[in-house]
Amino acid sequence: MTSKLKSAASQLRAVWMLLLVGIVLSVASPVFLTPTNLLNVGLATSVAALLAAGQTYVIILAEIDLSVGAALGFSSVITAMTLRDHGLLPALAAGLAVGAVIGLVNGLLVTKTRMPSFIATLATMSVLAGLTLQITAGNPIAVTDYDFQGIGQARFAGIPVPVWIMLVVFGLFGFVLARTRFGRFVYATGDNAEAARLSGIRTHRIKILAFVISGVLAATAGFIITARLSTAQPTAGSGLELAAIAAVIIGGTSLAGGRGSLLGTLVGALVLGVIDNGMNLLDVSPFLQNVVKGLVILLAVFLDRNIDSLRALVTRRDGAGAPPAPTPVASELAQR
Amino acid sequence: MTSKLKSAASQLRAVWMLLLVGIVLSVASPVFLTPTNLLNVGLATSVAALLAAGQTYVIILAEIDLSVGAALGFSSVITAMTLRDHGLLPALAAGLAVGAVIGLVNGLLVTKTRMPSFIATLATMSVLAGLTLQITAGNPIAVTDYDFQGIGQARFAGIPVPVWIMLVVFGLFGFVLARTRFGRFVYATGDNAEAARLSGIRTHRIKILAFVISGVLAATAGFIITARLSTAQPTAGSGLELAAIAAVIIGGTSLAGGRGSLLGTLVGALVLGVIDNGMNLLDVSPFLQNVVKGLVILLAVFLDRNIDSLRALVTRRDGAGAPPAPTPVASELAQR
Amino acid sequence: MHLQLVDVHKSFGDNSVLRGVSFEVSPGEVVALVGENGAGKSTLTRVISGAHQPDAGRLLIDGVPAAFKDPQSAMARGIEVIYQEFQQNLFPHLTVAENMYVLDRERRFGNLFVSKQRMAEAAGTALRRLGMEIDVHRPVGDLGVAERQMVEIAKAMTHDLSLLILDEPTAALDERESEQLFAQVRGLRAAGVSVIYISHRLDEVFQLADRIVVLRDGRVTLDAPRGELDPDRVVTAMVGDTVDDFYPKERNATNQVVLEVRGARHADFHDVDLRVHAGEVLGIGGVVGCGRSSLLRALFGLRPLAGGSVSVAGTPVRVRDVRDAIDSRIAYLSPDRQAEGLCMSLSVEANVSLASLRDYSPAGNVVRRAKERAATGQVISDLRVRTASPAAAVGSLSGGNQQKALFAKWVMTRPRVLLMDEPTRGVDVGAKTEIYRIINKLTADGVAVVLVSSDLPELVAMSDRVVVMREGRLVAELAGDRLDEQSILKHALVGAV
Amino acid sequence: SRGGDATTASPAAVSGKKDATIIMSTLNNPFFVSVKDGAQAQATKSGIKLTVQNADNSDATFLNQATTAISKQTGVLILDPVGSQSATSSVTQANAGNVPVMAFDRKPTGGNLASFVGYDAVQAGKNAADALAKAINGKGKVVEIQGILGTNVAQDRSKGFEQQIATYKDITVVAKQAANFDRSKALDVMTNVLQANPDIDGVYAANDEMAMGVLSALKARSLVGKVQLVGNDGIADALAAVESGEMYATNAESPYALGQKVVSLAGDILAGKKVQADEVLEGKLVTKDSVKDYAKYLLELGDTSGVPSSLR
Ligand SMILES: Nc1ncnc2c1ncn2[C@@H]1O[C@H](COP(=O)(O)OP(=O)(O)OP(=O)(O)O)[C@@H](O)[C@H]1O
Ligand SMILES: Nc1ncnc2c1ncn2[C@@H]1O[C@H](COP(=O)(O)OP(=O)(O)OP(=O)(O)O)[C@@H](O)[C@H]1O
Ligand SMILES: [Mg+2]
Ligand SMILES: [Mg+2]
Repeated sequence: MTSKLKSAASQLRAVWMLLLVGIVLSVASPVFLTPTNLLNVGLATSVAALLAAGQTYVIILAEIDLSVGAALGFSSVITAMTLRDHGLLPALAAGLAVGAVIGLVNGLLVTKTRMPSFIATLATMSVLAGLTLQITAGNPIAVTDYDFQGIGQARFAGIPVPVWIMLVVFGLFGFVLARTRFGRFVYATGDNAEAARLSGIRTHRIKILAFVISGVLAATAGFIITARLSTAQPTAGSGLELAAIAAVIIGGTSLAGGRGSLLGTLVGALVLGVIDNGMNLLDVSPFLQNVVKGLVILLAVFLDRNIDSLRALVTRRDGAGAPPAPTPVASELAQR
Repeated sequence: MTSKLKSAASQLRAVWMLLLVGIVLSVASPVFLTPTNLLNVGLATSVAALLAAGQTYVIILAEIDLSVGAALGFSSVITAMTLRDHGLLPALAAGLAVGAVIGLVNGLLVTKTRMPSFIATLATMSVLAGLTLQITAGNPIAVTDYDFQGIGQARFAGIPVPVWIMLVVFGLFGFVLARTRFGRFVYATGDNAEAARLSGIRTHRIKILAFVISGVLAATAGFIITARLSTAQPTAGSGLELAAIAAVIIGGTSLAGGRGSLLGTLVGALVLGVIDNGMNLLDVSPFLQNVVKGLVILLAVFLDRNIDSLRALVTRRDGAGAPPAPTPVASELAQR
Repeated sequence: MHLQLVDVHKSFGDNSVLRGVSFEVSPGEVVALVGENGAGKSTLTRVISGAHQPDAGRLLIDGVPAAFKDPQSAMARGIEVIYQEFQQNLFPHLTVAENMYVLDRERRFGNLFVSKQRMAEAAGTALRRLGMEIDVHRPVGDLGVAERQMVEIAKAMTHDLSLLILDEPTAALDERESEQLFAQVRGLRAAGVSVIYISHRLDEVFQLADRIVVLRDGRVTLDAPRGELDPDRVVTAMVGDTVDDFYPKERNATNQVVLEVRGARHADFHDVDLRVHAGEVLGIGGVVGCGRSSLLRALFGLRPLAGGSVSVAGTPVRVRDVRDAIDSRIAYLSPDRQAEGLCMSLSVEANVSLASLRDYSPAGNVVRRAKERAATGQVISDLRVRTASPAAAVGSLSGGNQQKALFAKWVMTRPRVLLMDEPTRGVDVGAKTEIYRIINKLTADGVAVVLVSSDLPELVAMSDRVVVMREGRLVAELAGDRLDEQSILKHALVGAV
Repeated sequence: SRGGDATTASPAAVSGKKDATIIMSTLNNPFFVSVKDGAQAQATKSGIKLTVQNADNSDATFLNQATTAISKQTGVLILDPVGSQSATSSVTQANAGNVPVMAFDRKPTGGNLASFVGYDAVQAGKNAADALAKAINGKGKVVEIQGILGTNVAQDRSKGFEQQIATYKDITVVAKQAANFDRSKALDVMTNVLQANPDIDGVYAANDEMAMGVLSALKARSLVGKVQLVGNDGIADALAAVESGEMYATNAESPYALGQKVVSLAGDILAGKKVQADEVLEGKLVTKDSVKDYAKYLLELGDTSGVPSSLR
């Protein structure tokens, strides 16, 4: 029971981080709390959040996927070309298929050739970025299909479609992670791949699937960005990989694997989105925005870790200036 | 004895990778093997190589330093401003001091606040990039000091000064890593931080020092880039962090920590530099350069791992189609 | 060194682990510290070594209060610890020599620059003193468990010692190696070094200790010279009750062959034929490196057989990987629970159900949590895994309880064949007895058990039959009257001594 | 074209707003920094409260910032699009949100603009090609150094340059490499290109930042003066190089003037005045002969930092 409460508290804690930033902003700017602005934040966050959702699976598995931004760019361009030539459904299918194949390649590289995922996905990122430029000759591809534009620009029940997509993806994949056998295997493999293998888990398959999920969600994010801009930009996704990883880690998922949640990632992505939004609202000097953003991230993550040890201090009654003593395993992991 | 041979072989293997790329290029382009061109490669590689040298220490410690590029930019600008106002020696001192302080801050964040280094250094990267733009208002700072320009443009015994700096740094820090107590502590802490702590190693101090080394070498790389261009560019280092990390990993250092060498990193940096050089020499379509680069990295790292398991197959006499069976611990780490 | 502990307290959260521990160790004295899993022995060790800070209480060294804020400070006073877990002592990617002299406090191999040559020579010499021949240039991660343990011991001995704490040093050692270790400990005692020796093997404790201190639920329940004690009293102090039967062996063997192995071949063993019957426990005896662990791993599909055949309950099976093994209802208890057994940051419950999760997630892959909780809860209480909650991280359990959790994982798969490699390593007497009862229950249900254990009394008592392996071959089969420790040793060592 | 009608009575005029938001495609480049400086200088002069945002070359960030500005109901939204096509959504959103919107530098392909001011990037590439051809007397080997591939400016300047240089049949482009508008990247790329092609006669760099990197590479091989260099933008370093004869020409597109112009138009819109809808600016080809005049022009504008000290 206590651990249940604890884990609920630790998820709530991530939400608190968001609330804190939110409260500061709603005091500072009258616009912040307006429904349109909040929907804007949701809209602006949706792309990075989708990338971060897939990345969460990969990171819980103690791997990393640097290719998500480039995968987004590549699949966007393929989607837009297919849309131009063959219509809506083939375009969606092509985009998702491209995302899945990219994920499959990443997964195979990481599992079958034992390449570290950092370098394997860095290489696929480079290849994809180049291919995108090659097939487009560097030019954006216009999207005029009205239905497709709706993915980015329409509203449903007053809420922009990208926000719906984000909510559905997080609901679905959050459920898969928390409640299914596959999700459990993801945690186990990420925590200790060897123990997982000895328990009969096909760890390679799990990893490949996670990379595929990451690729497919990158393609989905690509739909949103393309539909919002009514154009597929060859360079659309560049740099988004770091934002996605940052969202995952701010959301409490450990790069060492075995721990994390999609709710945390959503909050992490929203924290980043809210910071961006707030700085725009408050007219922070563009040069200083990076400074502020960096400091807020530091503060948020610092408080996150600190509240943890404060809570530990209180409940564990360690007292007497003793440092909180996590189990050896936990402390070893925490250092990563 | 066998293990000694083994480790020599594995270092040689990295060199083979370089030779392979080199041989292909010298067949493809008559210019490639000319001394001037090779010196150009050295010159072009020197900046990324210095960043990668410091990064090697950090990565062997199972941490990561994403702030090196931004640290380079920030320290360059400080160096150029000090140079303009106070002359050469103060400028060099200021640059190195800034690098050291950045490293110290990163180190303290990672050790004392237990923040994951990925997120801590991502945040400092953001802060530094913003600060650099803020203090320069986005404008480059010209450098007219002749002696300072020499750091980037002069030659000594026919070899460009940046190449000398690179060689000295790799010699010195390679020796420190391989032969001193501090170096052994770096490996031990990266391999198993908890055991290192219990063995009496002050692991926090080791980590902080490694980040300081990384910061100081970033500042040194900043001298070179500033001197070569006769200008401090606010955005000089952006994106270099990924190149540096790629060099380290291609050079065989494991992101899981505990393993790696500076020789490997030098080779990794040179492999990347040679690829860039070769593509320019051969006038590969700029659209395709990223594709080629990604594929060469994949191939190089794939061969690297593959030769490894082939060798393992031979020496362990596993036979009968059995997969090579590393020890559980090693295989678990290898997956990271 | 004269060490006094006065009323030491230590809690982790709500868990009061040490509740006022007081005892002392005189110079040149070997004090054995015994107690159930989770009694607080390792915690006490870490308090003495400066790895943990006590919440209350004092440490006195030669009558002077000492408080170690970190392990360095304790080491500076000549206190050296061999921690229970490999993870806390060694660096898998560093060589044996580097592991042994990682700190080199005396700076014997150079102040700043290190002479690897001299370091390797010194390491080789130190290991030979312990009767070990290990290539000191090999990474420690490549070594077997026993070799690692010897490196840890050698590492501790490289320093000038005044107090040595050994936390279950023999859990991974066989008789011969244990004897080497005891000789070393006696040597240290003669040189005036104090020793705290933690073990679950009472026979060792009575062989070695001058005094025995029993810890129970964080308190000292017995502290007396060895001469005044007998095993029964110690056990009573440990578990609060008398244990009338250490080895509650039940004979459930039938005639029905469940596991049959013919002509199994592999790099580490040759021509192995085995038949294990329903309800039978087949023990495998042998010394370190004889190939018995490799045999179990091969049967479980971890390193597939190079030749030979296996059948389960009369059906031939091809075990190419772990999944094949599990599908054939073969279970395997790894001797290395850290690396191969448990997912330390996952909950006890998730670990216990991991290999049988299929049974609790039929349609749509969704895990039926209530069903899972009920089943795991049952096994957790059957095996008396002591945990604050089934949702607690398994890494927070004491070593023995982790072992029981690992056992529980395989019980949950309802195996036909259970392969066990050192199943009671690091497990206290009470829990051992519980594990033996579980084995009884499984055999009563017709499970065929293969038991590999370096604990000879256990092997003899719990097996219906023992085969002995030497250099990768089966050299003897012992049962009934011929089954005793001496016979096993004789067959295991012939030609090797 | 779209946005053809001049705004007559803008909503801002009714509400009497005096603020505007400018969204810059990037500030990682002195050219855009100078646009910003000019815009801010003009805003101070006209009493407009100007908010500056930096989209960091990301289309999505650009759109997000535009959306935020629109929901804040800024007086005028001034766009410096990251991409012509991708900026269209921002324009249409502003149209729907009744916020007057104008753009500069790159023209959004759709939506109703109150005004557009910009340099013609294709023309810039053509001008540079003509200048380079003139510098090498219509024959020889040249190298093209491109910007960030996939961005409009890089694409268009490259297009213009290649179209125009193709009309000189004695000129061959022996290498075409990208250096991402970045000075140090251009240094390394040019060094390598010179290795393979030591006998070239001219280089076109798609912006002056890269031209400066190219110049460093030429200096290292003592090729300054032998190899003619043409750049684009007219940044201070390039003007100094043109003055000293190290560089043949730059197609100057005063960013400071652009920034001023844009904000003064925004002021007109806020005041409800009629503004010209579409203004394509011509770059000025600055060579050694015209560099002093150009410097004088910049100083008159108030752009002191855009002029090298040697020309002040
Ligand atoms: N770092 C820690 N954080 C939380 N609880 C801990 C920690 N270390 C130990 N414990 C708890 O303290 C209790 C005592 O553990 P300890 O390891 O000292 O037992 P032990 O006597 O050594 O047992 P064993 O014989 O199994 O090794 C256990 O309940 C364990 O779960
Ligand atoms: N992963 C491995 N890599 C290399 N050699 C190994 C590995 N595992 C086992 N060996 C070697 O194979 C041989 C058989 O070892 P095995 O573990 O089967 O013996 P064992 O009698 O069970 O020993 P122990 O009691 O230490 O478990 C030994 O020489 C051992 O060193
Ligand atoms: Mg213990
Ligand atoms: Mg064994």
